[in-house]
Amino acid sequence: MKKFTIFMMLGLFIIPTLSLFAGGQKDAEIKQPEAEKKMVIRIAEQVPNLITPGAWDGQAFSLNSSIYDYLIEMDSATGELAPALATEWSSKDGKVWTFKLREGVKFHDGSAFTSKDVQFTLERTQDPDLGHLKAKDFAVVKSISTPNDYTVIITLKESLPTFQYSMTDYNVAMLSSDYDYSKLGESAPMGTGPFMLKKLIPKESALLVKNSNYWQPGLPKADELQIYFVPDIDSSVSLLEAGKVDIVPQISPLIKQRLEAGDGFKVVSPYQESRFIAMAMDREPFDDNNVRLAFKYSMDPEILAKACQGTLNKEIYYNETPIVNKLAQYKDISLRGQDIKKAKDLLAKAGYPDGLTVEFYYASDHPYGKEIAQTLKELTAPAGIVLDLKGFPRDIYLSQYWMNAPLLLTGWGVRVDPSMLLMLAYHSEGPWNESHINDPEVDDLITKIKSEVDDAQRQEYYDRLQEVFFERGTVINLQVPYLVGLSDAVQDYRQPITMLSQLKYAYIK
Amino acid sequence: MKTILLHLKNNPLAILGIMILFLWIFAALFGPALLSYNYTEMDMEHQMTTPGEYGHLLGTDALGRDVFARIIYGSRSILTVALMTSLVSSIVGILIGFTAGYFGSLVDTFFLRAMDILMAIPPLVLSMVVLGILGDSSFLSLTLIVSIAFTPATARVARGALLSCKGSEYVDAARIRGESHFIIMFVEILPNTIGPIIVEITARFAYSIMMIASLGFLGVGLQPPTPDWGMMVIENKSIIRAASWTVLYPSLAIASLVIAVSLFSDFVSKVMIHEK
Amino acid sequence: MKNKSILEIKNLDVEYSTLTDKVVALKDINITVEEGESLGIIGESGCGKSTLSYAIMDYLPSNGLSNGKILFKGENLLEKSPKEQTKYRGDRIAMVYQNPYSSLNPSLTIGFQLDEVTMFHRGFSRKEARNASIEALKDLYLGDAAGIVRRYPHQISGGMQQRICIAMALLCKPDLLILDEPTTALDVTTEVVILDIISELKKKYNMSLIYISHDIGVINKVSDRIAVMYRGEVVETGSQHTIYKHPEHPYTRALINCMPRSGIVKEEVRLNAIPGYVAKRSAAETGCPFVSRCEKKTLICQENYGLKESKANHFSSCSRAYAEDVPDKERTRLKIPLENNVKEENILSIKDLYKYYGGPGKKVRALDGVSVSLERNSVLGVVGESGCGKSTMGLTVSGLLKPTKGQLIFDGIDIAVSWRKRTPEILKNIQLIFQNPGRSLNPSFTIETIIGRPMKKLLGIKSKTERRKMVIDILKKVDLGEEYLSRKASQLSGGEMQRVALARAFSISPDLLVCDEPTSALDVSVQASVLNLLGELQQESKASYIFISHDLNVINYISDYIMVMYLGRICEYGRKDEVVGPPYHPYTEALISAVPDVDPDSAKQQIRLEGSPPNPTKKIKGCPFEGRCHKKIGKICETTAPPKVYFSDDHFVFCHLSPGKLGAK
Amino acid sequence: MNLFKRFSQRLGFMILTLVVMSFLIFLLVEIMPGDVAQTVLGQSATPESLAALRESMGLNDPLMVRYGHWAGKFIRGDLGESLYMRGIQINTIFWRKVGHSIILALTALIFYVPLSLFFGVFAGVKAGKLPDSIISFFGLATMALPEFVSGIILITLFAIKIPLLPITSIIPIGETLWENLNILILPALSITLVMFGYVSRMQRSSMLTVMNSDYIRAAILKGMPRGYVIFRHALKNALLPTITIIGMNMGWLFGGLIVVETLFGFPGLGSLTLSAIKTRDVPLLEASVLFITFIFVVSTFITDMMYLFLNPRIRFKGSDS
Repeated sequence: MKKFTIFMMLGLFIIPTLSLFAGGQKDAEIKQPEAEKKMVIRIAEQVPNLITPGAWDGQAFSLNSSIYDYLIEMDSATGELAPALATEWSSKDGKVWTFKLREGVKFHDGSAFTSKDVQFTLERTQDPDLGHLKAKDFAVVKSISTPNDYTVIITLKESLPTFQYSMTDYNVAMLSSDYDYSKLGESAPMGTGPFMLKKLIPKESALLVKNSNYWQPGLPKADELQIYFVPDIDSSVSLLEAGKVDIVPQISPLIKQRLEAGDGFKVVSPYQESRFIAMAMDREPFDDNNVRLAFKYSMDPEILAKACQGTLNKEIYYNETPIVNKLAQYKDISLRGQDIKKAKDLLAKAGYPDGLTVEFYYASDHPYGKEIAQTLKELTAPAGIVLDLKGFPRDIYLSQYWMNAPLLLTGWGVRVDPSMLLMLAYHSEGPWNESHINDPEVDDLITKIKSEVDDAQRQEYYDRLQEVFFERGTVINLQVPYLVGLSDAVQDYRQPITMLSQLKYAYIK
Repeated sequence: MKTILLHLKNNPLAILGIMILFLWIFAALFGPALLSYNYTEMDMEHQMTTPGEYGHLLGTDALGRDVFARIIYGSRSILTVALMTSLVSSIVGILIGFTAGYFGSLVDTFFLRAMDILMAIPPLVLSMVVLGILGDSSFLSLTLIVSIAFTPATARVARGALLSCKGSEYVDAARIRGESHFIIMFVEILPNTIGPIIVEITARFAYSIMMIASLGFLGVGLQPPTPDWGMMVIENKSIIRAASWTVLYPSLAIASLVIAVSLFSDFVSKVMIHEK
Repeated sequence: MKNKSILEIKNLDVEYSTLTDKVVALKDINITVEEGESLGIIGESGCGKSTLSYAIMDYLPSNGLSNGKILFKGENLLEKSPKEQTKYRGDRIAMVYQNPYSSLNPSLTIGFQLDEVTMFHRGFSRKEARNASIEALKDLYLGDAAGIVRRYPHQISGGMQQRICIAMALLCKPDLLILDEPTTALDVTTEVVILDIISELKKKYNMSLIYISHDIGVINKVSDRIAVMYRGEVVETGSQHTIYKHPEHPYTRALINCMPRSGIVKEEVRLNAIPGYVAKRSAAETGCPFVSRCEKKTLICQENYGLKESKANHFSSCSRAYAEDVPDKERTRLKIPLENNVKEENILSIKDLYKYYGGPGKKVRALDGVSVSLERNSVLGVVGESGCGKSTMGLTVSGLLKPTKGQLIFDGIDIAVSWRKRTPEILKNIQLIFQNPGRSLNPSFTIETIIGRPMKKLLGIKSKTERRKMVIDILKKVDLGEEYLSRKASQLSGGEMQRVALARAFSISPDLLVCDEPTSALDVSVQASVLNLLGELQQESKASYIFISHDLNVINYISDYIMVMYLGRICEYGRKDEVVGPPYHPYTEALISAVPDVDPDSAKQQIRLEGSPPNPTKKIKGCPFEGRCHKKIGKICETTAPPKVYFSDDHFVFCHLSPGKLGAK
Repeated sequence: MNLFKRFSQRLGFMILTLVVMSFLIFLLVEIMPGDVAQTVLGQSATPESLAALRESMGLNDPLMVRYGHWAGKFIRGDLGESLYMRGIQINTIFWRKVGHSIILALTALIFYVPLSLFFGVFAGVKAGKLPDSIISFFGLATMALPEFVSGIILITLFAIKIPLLPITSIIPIGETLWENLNILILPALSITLVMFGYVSRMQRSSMLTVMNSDYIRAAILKGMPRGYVIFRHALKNALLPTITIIGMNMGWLFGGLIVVETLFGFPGLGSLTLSAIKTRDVPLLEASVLFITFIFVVSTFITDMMYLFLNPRIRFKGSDS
């Protein structure tokens, strides 16, 4: 009798627990018996699964690029723009732009992709309730007209010769005008992309299946994409090594060494990313260029490169301008070299003979974040600049502290057209002007670059701009490689500088 | 004193524990002065050096920092915070527990229920949530919050200790002598509860170390580059295969310190119980 | 005796090793128990009585080491393997313990715990075992045996629990039954019943008994032969008559003389106290264990020492016989009226005092309408069994408990309030002496602080040197020297602690002292000196006492007036000679008859009280004693509260019976 | 003590605890620095959109109104919508993770309860002897180690030196935890190590107390063999307090799960809670913490009831004495 009651009690405890899994049991239904082997590509993503275009930064690019399409793609091999949903585009004066759309493209829900959808997508950027990340970029748009289903004419307020590049941005995925993205954008995203979301378990995994109606014949090659959200890089790589996943984006150079030492893995580096160390120009102490220069003189790029587990000018690059070394617009200015004495003199000149303490905000969980922050603290200390490190999770950092601190470390993706970045972050009125730079000459140069049609003239402006930044700029641009670990079986992994991986081409050998 | 030594003689594990503990205290007090490296110094020529090479006793981490130096410096922060936490939570616990137990009836019920309710959330979760929400952990906030998280438990111990004495006739004797509540609580009763309270403080010390290490591990502890042991573990976990020492030695440091403190607290409780 | 011996203990030594040193618990014990014989072992606490019984069972703590032989029917028990031991334990040798409640497994039914004995030793089936158990319970006069076996230990009373333990021990009809203070935890009226049963069953099964007790009265009731133990040694053995009438060893004599017993009152005799206390014995010590406390010690006590037969069957370890000494104590009761016939004014009047514990619906009526007065310079003894409310009364008077209703008129002021509301003057004038001296002295403080604190607080003496002087004076009064000033309570013996407690109380010269069982935690030899001291201090200070005790002999010794309580009510009150003699309340009568007598020859009529006091949470309409009363009249006892009947000006009882039926004068 | 009365008292207190805790958790999130709307929309948000969001989230209402609203939804089983993952109902992810965590906790429970009870009893019986010293030291050592340290040691041993078990606990898409039970082993073992020390030491001391009790002495001196005494007389009394401790520590176990799940990347309630903290996902955080509290309160309640039921002293009201 007593034993019975004990078992009863245990039963009472266990049965409700087990019933919790009844939900889990249903998952098994998805695993249907397969007649022929499906081609499955499995990816371990470290970033969480926020995918409504425009609403948030830090998307899982494998999700975004697979579910949505863009008007224009980039060829990962050549870096040239390639037609996607738009077959052609043109503008005579850089003010009125005409986009011809691809016919016969269908959304995952079966509706046709038309010029109305383009109009919806672009007008959505101006929705005040949304706080679209591209709101400022597209504020330049004066009007959008759709003469027919497959033509879109965009009139700008001013001339913008590189306007077409903004169509490759990851926030400008083409959306359906009939779909409620504010409600379903993150639970049931839908686009015209090569893969369709079948099942999403937030913070755990996503299952995407082939879009058999995809406009590009023969694509996608894989039948299924399985994306796991694994926040810890080491765990992700362990999964790769254990053969549980095929692709791990955003690995560190250290892990690159580890993977290359092992058998059956390769590491690709599609592009460089920037880590901007931004000094706020509108507040103490960096309002004084001497302090900014002192900070720059205390830098040792080689040490920073090593802290990022790379070698300077091999994997890691360093300059003091917003322009990335690898871009054509880059002007090669020789590095100033570490000079602690000079740094101290400059500080004294600025009125800090005994050094100074400044708060340094960064995202502690972002790749390279902690390493760069701690190295910077070491580097500046001899010069008398004491950094008070304030590390926060990336989302907290971006939402609470970014744009509002004396010294920041932020990760930036590379913009194909540097003018997009300049407008965004270095114009005094730029929405993401994190260093609060307010330099008339810089503003002037940026405006000129933006509207200059002549390439050589534009390059001249670029050169001057970089000199200005070297003299009195507010930024140190440390460039780190974006590395992707792949199992040898993965073929044709493409990811151009737009950051959007083109998994439709990838297949498993 | 003599009996303590006799107890020690029969308890080799306690001797071991006390020796390790003293070693760590010594390391925390004098270690940094004896080190050839600073805990933030980056030896960029020798990143992830294996232990023993290039003068790095326990190797270096990915930034070329000396793991040994970081562990030695780390002992400072963890010992300080843990000691402060165990003291603060015990003192607050004594105040609350004594008040509740002494006045009994409604006061007691109120405090007891309040403590019960607070205990419904595990201390680790509580500290993690509060520290995580505040975002920016300092020595002060860490000490305060962990202390608060521990207080319900210490208050219960203090209350129990008081109750075991409260029924004693010497308390009655003090009452009918017209002594004030304060005198009865803290002059008559407190000295006689010192045994269990010391046991609690030492045990709490061990818990504090575990807790602070865990919070560091979860990334809501002290800010880098403070060499927090728990943080060192999670920081270097991604290179555990390439440089296992960067993870293993901080782990062992935590292990040895907590085990030493636990052995010590075990010993203290044995002595205190025997004394009774 | 012609019987062959059942148990023969030869040269048994037991040592305990502690962290610091080795302590001798038993030294060179030689005892024989004959078949069918009952051996009583008497001694104070710490004399090794219990160690001896566990040594016989070969069940010593892990730090205990025994040496010597224990021959049971010729076989040495100490050489048995654990498996062989189980054949003796519970089967041939059985044991009954002091605390029945903790000796029964709380999570098993009584039936289970009984059955397993016969199932194991006799190979009985479950059913046979159950029948045997029920039979055994019936032997112990347990009415509803079939019902009891299904119960758990906590569901029955202490007296019944002990009977069950005895039944359990008797299940296999053992050859030897060891009883280790089986009645000490019980009330005196329950004790007497159990003792009767033991004697009866012993005869019925012809068992040998070893009965261990600190109370010579109890031993007298059940044993043929007595062994006196002191500090791990048997100092004297002999028949109960010999031990009482012709004790040889000085310890035996002192022990007998220091016991308060019927007929010994303070007006006539000072109790014969033994100086000092029972000290632990180290391995190095030799010679007579009593030497340090002996009045008649000589040089030879260290050397020429050992148990010798002085007369037939009378062994004593002291070489000098005292048989020719004139007995220095009276043994007959003298009926001299109290001297202080002069009525003094009342210092305290208790009027209709009620004290309830617990909330509504579950009220425990600890005091249920008590009215009594206390004269100046007199001692009121309050006696009754546990739960009768005597302590509650003491605590209410001292102010630790606030009465539910009623008045306490002290010096003309109503003090029926808690201590917080009393003036310092009253706090000073009413002092309390606690049962447990160890717990009443704060272990963290020195004796000087402990005694000095009330002086500072209640007399307002601020100067430390002045206080010290006064403390030394008062210590002298309680026979303690100046060297005690800096000691702490834990360094004192029980008797010394109680002296310090007395010193603390008298240091501020109170008018009223409430003594709540002040001697029941002490050994008899120490109790005597404390009682003497209490008597002297009372006479000297002219303070009044309320003296609370469960021990009628002690009450009788120290009091001027006695109040007998039962279930929160007064049964009888009067001058002491009036209360202890007829006519008396039936309960008083039962109580007096139940007190075991020190003199084995005194024959008293036994009154057996069945059952236990009723549930104190129930409201009682009639007489609380009605359920157990041997003189119950009938319905009236249950329904109507008994009237207060005066036998003299200050002697009254609450009973329906006419005075004539309450025992003739 | 009346069983029913105790039951209703406990139940009442359980509800009170949940109500007070929920309010405290609600308050705690209130004191979070920064603006929730800002957190949602990021730094680039316009003042108008912030105001609009605040209005739609009800952030402008008084505190008690918001609490009432939130608690009301909670009672109806609506955990709200994630702030961080907008459009995602917390219900859709929460229960799955809770389920995983409960399986993990139960697995650990299945590991450590028999182990620690057995070794605790064994040590208690052999008190003072070598096996006792070994078990006691091992118990103390494992108890003292934080979960992540023992986890790291386990990883080094069983995943790196001998690659037997997975370091990372992911459940392949389309499969359930049941098909991937091996991912439970290392996390469960890390918890087991910590709890083993704790429980076995408890069990040892309660066994020791019981073995030194009068009734065990009485049973031995009744001639019962030692093994029988241990099993029939001692065990039940010695297990009862430990089982209570195990029950009372269920909440604590869930606290430990946070560390273990973080270390192993196990998709459970613990890692969900930590990520809710890191992303300041207020509704998710509230749900997680409240649920951990709920587990604690419920397991305490069940344990308490079980204790009442198993303890004859309370089950059968004493008739007298």
